[in-house]
Amino acid sequence: MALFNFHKNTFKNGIHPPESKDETRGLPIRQFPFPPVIILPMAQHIGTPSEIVVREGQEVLRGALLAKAVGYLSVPMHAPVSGIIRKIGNVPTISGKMSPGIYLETFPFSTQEVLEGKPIDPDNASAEEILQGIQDAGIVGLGGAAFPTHVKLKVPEGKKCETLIINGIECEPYLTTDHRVMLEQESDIFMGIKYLLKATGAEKAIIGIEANKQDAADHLGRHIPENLPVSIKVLPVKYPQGAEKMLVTSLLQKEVPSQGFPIEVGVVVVNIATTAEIGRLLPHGRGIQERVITIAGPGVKKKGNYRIPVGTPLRFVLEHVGVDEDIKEVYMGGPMMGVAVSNLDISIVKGTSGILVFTGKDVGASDKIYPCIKCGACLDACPILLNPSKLGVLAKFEAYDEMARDFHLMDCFECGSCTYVCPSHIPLVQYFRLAKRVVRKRQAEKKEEVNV
Amino acid sequence: MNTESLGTIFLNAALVNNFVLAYFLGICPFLGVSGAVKTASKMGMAVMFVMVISSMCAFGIHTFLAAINAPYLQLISYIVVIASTVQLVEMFIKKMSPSLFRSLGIFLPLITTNCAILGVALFQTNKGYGFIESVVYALGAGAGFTLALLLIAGLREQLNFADVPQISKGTALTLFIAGILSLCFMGFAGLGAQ
Amino acid sequence: MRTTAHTPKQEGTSSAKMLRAMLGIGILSAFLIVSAFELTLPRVEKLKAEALEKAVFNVLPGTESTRSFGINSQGKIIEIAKGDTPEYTLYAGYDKDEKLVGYAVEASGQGYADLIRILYGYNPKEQVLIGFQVLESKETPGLGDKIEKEERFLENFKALDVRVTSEGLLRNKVITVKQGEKQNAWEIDGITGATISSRAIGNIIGSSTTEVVPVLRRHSLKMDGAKPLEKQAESNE
Amino acid sequence: MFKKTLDISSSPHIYKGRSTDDIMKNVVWALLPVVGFSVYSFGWNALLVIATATLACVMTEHVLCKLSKKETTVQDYSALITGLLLGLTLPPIFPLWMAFVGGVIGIALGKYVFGGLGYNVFNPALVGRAVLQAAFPVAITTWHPAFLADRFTTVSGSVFTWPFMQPQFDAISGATPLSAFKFDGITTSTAELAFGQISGSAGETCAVLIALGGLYLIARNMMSWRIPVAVLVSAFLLSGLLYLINSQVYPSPFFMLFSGGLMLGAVFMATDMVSSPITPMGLWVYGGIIGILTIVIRIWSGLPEGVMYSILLANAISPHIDTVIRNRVYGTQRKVKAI
Amino acid sequence: MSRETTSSVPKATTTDEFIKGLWRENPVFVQVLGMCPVLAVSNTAENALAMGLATAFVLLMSNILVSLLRDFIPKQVRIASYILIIATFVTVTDYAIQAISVELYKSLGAFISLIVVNCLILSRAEAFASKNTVWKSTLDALGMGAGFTFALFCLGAVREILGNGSIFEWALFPEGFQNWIVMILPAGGFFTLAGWLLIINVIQTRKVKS
Amino acid sequence: MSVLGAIAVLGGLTFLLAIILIIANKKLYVYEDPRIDTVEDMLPHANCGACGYPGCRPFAEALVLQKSLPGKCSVSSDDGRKAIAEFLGVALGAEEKQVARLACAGGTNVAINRARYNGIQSCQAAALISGGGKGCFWGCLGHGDCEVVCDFDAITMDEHGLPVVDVDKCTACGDCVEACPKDLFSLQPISHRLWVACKNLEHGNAILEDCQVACTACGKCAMDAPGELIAMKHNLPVVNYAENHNTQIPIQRCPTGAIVWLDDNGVAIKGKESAPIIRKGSRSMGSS
Repeated sequence: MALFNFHKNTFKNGIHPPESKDETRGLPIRQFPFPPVIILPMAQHIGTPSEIVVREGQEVLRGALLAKAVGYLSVPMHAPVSGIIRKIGNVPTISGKMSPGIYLETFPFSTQEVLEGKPIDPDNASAEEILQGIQDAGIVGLGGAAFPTHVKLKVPEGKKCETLIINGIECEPYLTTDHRVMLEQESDIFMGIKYLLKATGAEKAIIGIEANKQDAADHLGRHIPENLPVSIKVLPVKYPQGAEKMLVTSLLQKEVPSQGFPIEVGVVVVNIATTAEIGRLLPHGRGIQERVITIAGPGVKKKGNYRIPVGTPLRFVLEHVGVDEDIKEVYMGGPMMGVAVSNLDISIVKGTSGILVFTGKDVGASDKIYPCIKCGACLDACPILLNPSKLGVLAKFEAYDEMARDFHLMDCFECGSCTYVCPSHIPLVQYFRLAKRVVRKRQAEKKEEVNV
Repeated sequence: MNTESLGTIFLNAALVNNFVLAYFLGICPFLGVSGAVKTASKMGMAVMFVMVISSMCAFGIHTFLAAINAPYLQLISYIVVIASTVQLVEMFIKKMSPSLFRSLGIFLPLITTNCAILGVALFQTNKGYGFIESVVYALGAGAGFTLALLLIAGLREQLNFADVPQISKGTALTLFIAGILSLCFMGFAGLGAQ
Repeated sequence: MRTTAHTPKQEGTSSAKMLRAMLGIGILSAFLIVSAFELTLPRVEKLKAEALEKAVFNVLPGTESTRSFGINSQGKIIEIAKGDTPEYTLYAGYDKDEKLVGYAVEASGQGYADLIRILYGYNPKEQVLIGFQVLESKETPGLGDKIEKEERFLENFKALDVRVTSEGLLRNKVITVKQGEKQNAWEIDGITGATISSRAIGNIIGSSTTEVVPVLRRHSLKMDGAKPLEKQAESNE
Repeated sequence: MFKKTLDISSSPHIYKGRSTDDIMKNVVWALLPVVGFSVYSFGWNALLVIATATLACVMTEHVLCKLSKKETTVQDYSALITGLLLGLTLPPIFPLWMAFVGGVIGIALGKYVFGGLGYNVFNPALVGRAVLQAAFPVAITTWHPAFLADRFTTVSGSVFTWPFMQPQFDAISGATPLSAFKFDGITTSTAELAFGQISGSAGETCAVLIALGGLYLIARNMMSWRIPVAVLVSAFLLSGLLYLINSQVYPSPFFMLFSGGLMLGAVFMATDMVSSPITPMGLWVYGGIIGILTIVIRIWSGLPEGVMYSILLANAISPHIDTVIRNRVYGTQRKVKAI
Repeated sequence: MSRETTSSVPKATTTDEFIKGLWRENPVFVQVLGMCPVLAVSNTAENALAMGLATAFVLLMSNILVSLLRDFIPKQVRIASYILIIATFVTVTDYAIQAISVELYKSLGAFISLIVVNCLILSRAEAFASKNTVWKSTLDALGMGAGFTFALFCLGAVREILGNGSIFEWALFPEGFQNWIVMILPAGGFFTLAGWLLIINVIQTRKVKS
Repeated sequence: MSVLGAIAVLGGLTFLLAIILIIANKKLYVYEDPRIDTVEDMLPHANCGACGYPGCRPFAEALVLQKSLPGKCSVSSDDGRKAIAEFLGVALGAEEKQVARLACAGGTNVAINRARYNGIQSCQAAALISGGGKGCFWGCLGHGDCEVVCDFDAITMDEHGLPVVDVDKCTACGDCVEACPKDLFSLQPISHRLWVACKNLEHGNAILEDCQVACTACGKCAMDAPGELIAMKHNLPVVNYAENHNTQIPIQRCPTGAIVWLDDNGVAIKGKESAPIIRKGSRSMGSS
């Protein structure tokens, strides 16, 4: 509850979790060793899984196409290492389901040169060519959502993109990948912005950065190329400012319509790491093979920001950085929205922005859950201005339809602010996730019925 | 002899001597229809409407019966008039809006046996109200009935999502709430006395 | 309970049959009701009269017989015929020598919970109220209903001053004061804890006496004995 | 190295680390000065009454949990708060057995039948008090003067009345400022009111301490500041308006604000989170209803004090407030939702 | 009000018709019918008993008459006819009570007249008497009436004992007993009935368990 | 005199009332098939939706309009369905009684948990967190959503955290099918006795690490089965019930006991060669 919240340069509500970024923010990005075996699930992004185009026993070079996109809402997959396809079969994913995937054995003594493809010229390529190039590079949102970027950049007919927002907020505690990328890959970023401006037709780009990364903002500010309509805006620190809708509000004081996309207010938001990756890959026509990941958390010995090949098994990563004896929970992503890992055999995917290891004493031993006392803390935290208290009570009694109908359940994007502040320790986000799943299922069924 | 102002009559019927919470009139629909705010408000409106109409009729009947000196026919003529009014309203609603009819369901005929409506007719006679006073009294009683119904319905709707112990589920809980509300309404006692 | 309209029309239930059934029942009802009424009437009237007399005897000690009167809107005392609704209803009480003991006057007003109906006894000779009884009240049991039970409160009405001035108006309006602060004979000593109710009594008596007592006082001298009202000559005090 | 089974749980994985019993504990802290002043001004009488009410609440909570074969919920402090609040709203020479009955009823009727903490639609302490008010109207309106010389040496006889027996009250009894005003037109000075030089319920006399307790909770962000502000402002405005219209008949707004249980009610009773609405706007409306109803009851109804009834009524209205007044969800148009 | 079960229960014995109203289908505690007088006139045991008996009388008479006339009344006008019949007997009862005692009449007040809208009576007429023989209807009315009276008495007794310290105006407690005035107030009526329902719920859950 | 007056007044009143009723009866009459009420009364009022209609009344309406057949109601008893069919004079449209069957046998005594799940005790909720932590990705999570959702008390969780269906109580309403996040329940005609109690799609013995009774896709059952009775699809045996499936031969050589024969009470009989279960007693399903 902010007494003097004038909503200037920020959005309503939100929370201030401890940032916990000090240990890794100063560590430069380091290349991670190649694992002996890469396990590459095909369902790494939102949309249709890629279709494998290689066969078992085939030798591939780093950067070679392993799987092609199936339809528009899909991206291809490239070999993260040079090696031999050992097996094609089911591989475990973080969602707890099996996905078709590839086991790729790394050539131990390969130089791991990256295969080059058809470069895209930033000055002369058309918007369509750039979009195609982005899809061909297999780029998805690297902030965590893993939504195919070319789909997001495609401005629907009748709409116009006025502003391109580059999301350098990184509001999740612990994570410092974007921070490091901004400090180390400024030219890639500006190159990426150049592509993106062209692809979206936007007139200007704004890079939004939170005040705790002032050095990155300064660094980028010093390197803005001439003739590139980019400005940098430093925003007060608040979670979840990194969410698209929140960022749009913070920067432009516009609200994205409920269940709509930023393009409806003339904005496209792209993550800064994604931008850098576009700027890094497209001039060479390469596909995505690796990504920057923060490995942190109280249970990790060698914390840092690493460039890790996609498909590296989690077990290999943890063995390499060393973890505490008392390891208890491992998350992929940040502590607010990241997913707990049940199985160390899963591997790094394109959307993985961080790996956090918590030990027994760090995990808040799941406190006793009290009934909701309607204290309203969640209302003061919810950036979407929902009523998580009421939603939580309804979810407990499985009134899912009512939640969606009367209480805007589907607008919740599971940022976790409500659960973070809840003094009764009610697992609100989990309830909402469950409710959303059920509601989606029911809606799909209804649609089916109508179609039949 | 009667010096009550119209405002006092209204407040008295609606708050101080609320028909449901102080006179226990109309408890059956009160228990039955107070589960959801939507139906409760509809029911409240229906009752208020019938109350005003039957109050007017009752005034006429009373005057007529006093003229022919047959007080013993009072009760039976009141109930006949109320019953026919309700029957008409019911058929009318059924014809005009079947969905409304379904949502009020079996409780529409229950208005016939709603003591609150007969209560208004009887009490206004006992108190010797004139025509305007009777109508105001009926309006107040109806408003009070609706108010009580709405309050309970709101609370019950909220309690649908509560860990109510098995033993106090159902009518008992509604009665407990009604009791507490009845205590609350005691706060209005004496309103307009000075 | 399903309504009648649910059932589809059956053969033979013509409108005539419906009409016949309703009328039949109506006539039957009329018979039953009227006979019940006629049968109970004498006893009901007797009981009512007894109850009334009891109340009148209570507020007018020493009364043996009563007659009821009313005061109409012109301020005239009239005898009540059946169905009349006078402004004020009152009963004259006579002792065994047929001498007027006083008048019992009905009054009512808003109390704490609902209307309070009371009866008070007026002695025109002494120009005091000599009795008081609550006929009907819904005051809070244990608190407001002290006005009916508390001895100390009822003591007020043994001799409450309602003297009339020479202009024929009440000299001092009756009023309730705080418990223990009664100073004048026309004040009612209130009840702590039942302040509202005891004040309501004061108000009811106050407004009723202001209207009624002067009228009664004017007529009292002429109304000795059981002579019919009409035969009394009008005279000034 | 990885022999251990991992734990999995839903995001978020970090928490603010404040729990419900923290909040409750702090409410107790904030209440303690009020309790202390109550004992200071009314002596052992007040201490005994407050302790009995508290004991009754805690015991009832425990016993009911055991009876329904649930884990006891005594340690969440909510029953303790109910008990303290109930004790503070009773007259200081209230018979102990009645205070005990009030505590039992408050918890059983005000809380347990609705499903316990989090589901009570009314403030349990006030439910207990409302039943006591209706059951024992004489005892609960017999007040006692503050700062009697013998308050720490003797205990009023009425306090130790045998259970189920009528209390015999001492000769000395005081009128509260409100009843003094209502029935006798005597006003009390604001300074006396603010610093508790008056008779009244055990805990309602010192407005300043109550306000301080409230400020503490507000500063720690454990209470909505909107409710007390709304209650006090609306009560002040309405009574001020009336005072402006006719200062002979209506008392000054300051008198209204500091007398009776308005301060205690506004700060500690109306702010009961469970039975109040949840949206900021709803809280304003809720507080406004309480303030206005209180003044209406005080001035126009037969009772000198109406805070308790106003809060209970507002409790009953609060589901409707929550239905009608909602936050405008991000990215949607504000629309008025009809019931 | 409630979907009637009696008609679908196959062949109840005569005692069954009578007994069921007392407990298994008790109109107050189980069917929750006719609440208004139950709450309003149960402030003393005496009033409760008188009200219960008056209601039972009307119930009996109307059940008999409805059962007698059941073939004569067309379906379309049956509710109206039942109400007429009930109203008649209520008026009769009203005068009868006036003739018995003015005091009693005063304390029962308008609720005698309001028997006419007691859902119990109409629902018995509609659900039972209109479908069954006179003998069965009589038994049913007697059982239901007894159950109703019993329930009213249960409430009235509790309320009078606690609220007035007496039963049938006969003091139960020594001098100085503190009356729980709330019990004779409207709120007490709600609480007492709710309390009884609670007790019955507890008994029934126990029964189900064992 | 007063009698006559009363009769006149009351007669007039009742006359008026009767006229109103008669007119209303004629003018405002809304026809509603009375059979709907009757049929609704005959239905079980479970409102379970197994018939494909939102509740019993809509189903009753559909029955009266002959849009559906009484046999669609799986909750009614046989007699009840027959009675309705007779009342409406329509065909019964009966189908064979179906029951819910669970395609998993991995209780806590045979299957391991990879991770301990903390959170809402519900399979659906747990499944959203990395699949719920069960070793086998396809296996039953054991939090009993199906038990909770079953309106007929037909499902109880056994000591090893597996739901057991009471064949007699099961009405095939399909609620458990909906509730299971792993899609382990399906409705099967009660005569289908040959049953594959596993949904693991992996080939080979690796799965035995996670669950001792998993199907390893060895294909022995398919080989032994007469004719085309069993075919291997996606590493699982699929029974073709159109064939003569009244044989216990296919289960005999199953090494893990993943394919079973269900007796009248739904108790699984394993083949002779199925490995005995080594892990006795139950393991922790995680904190609760």
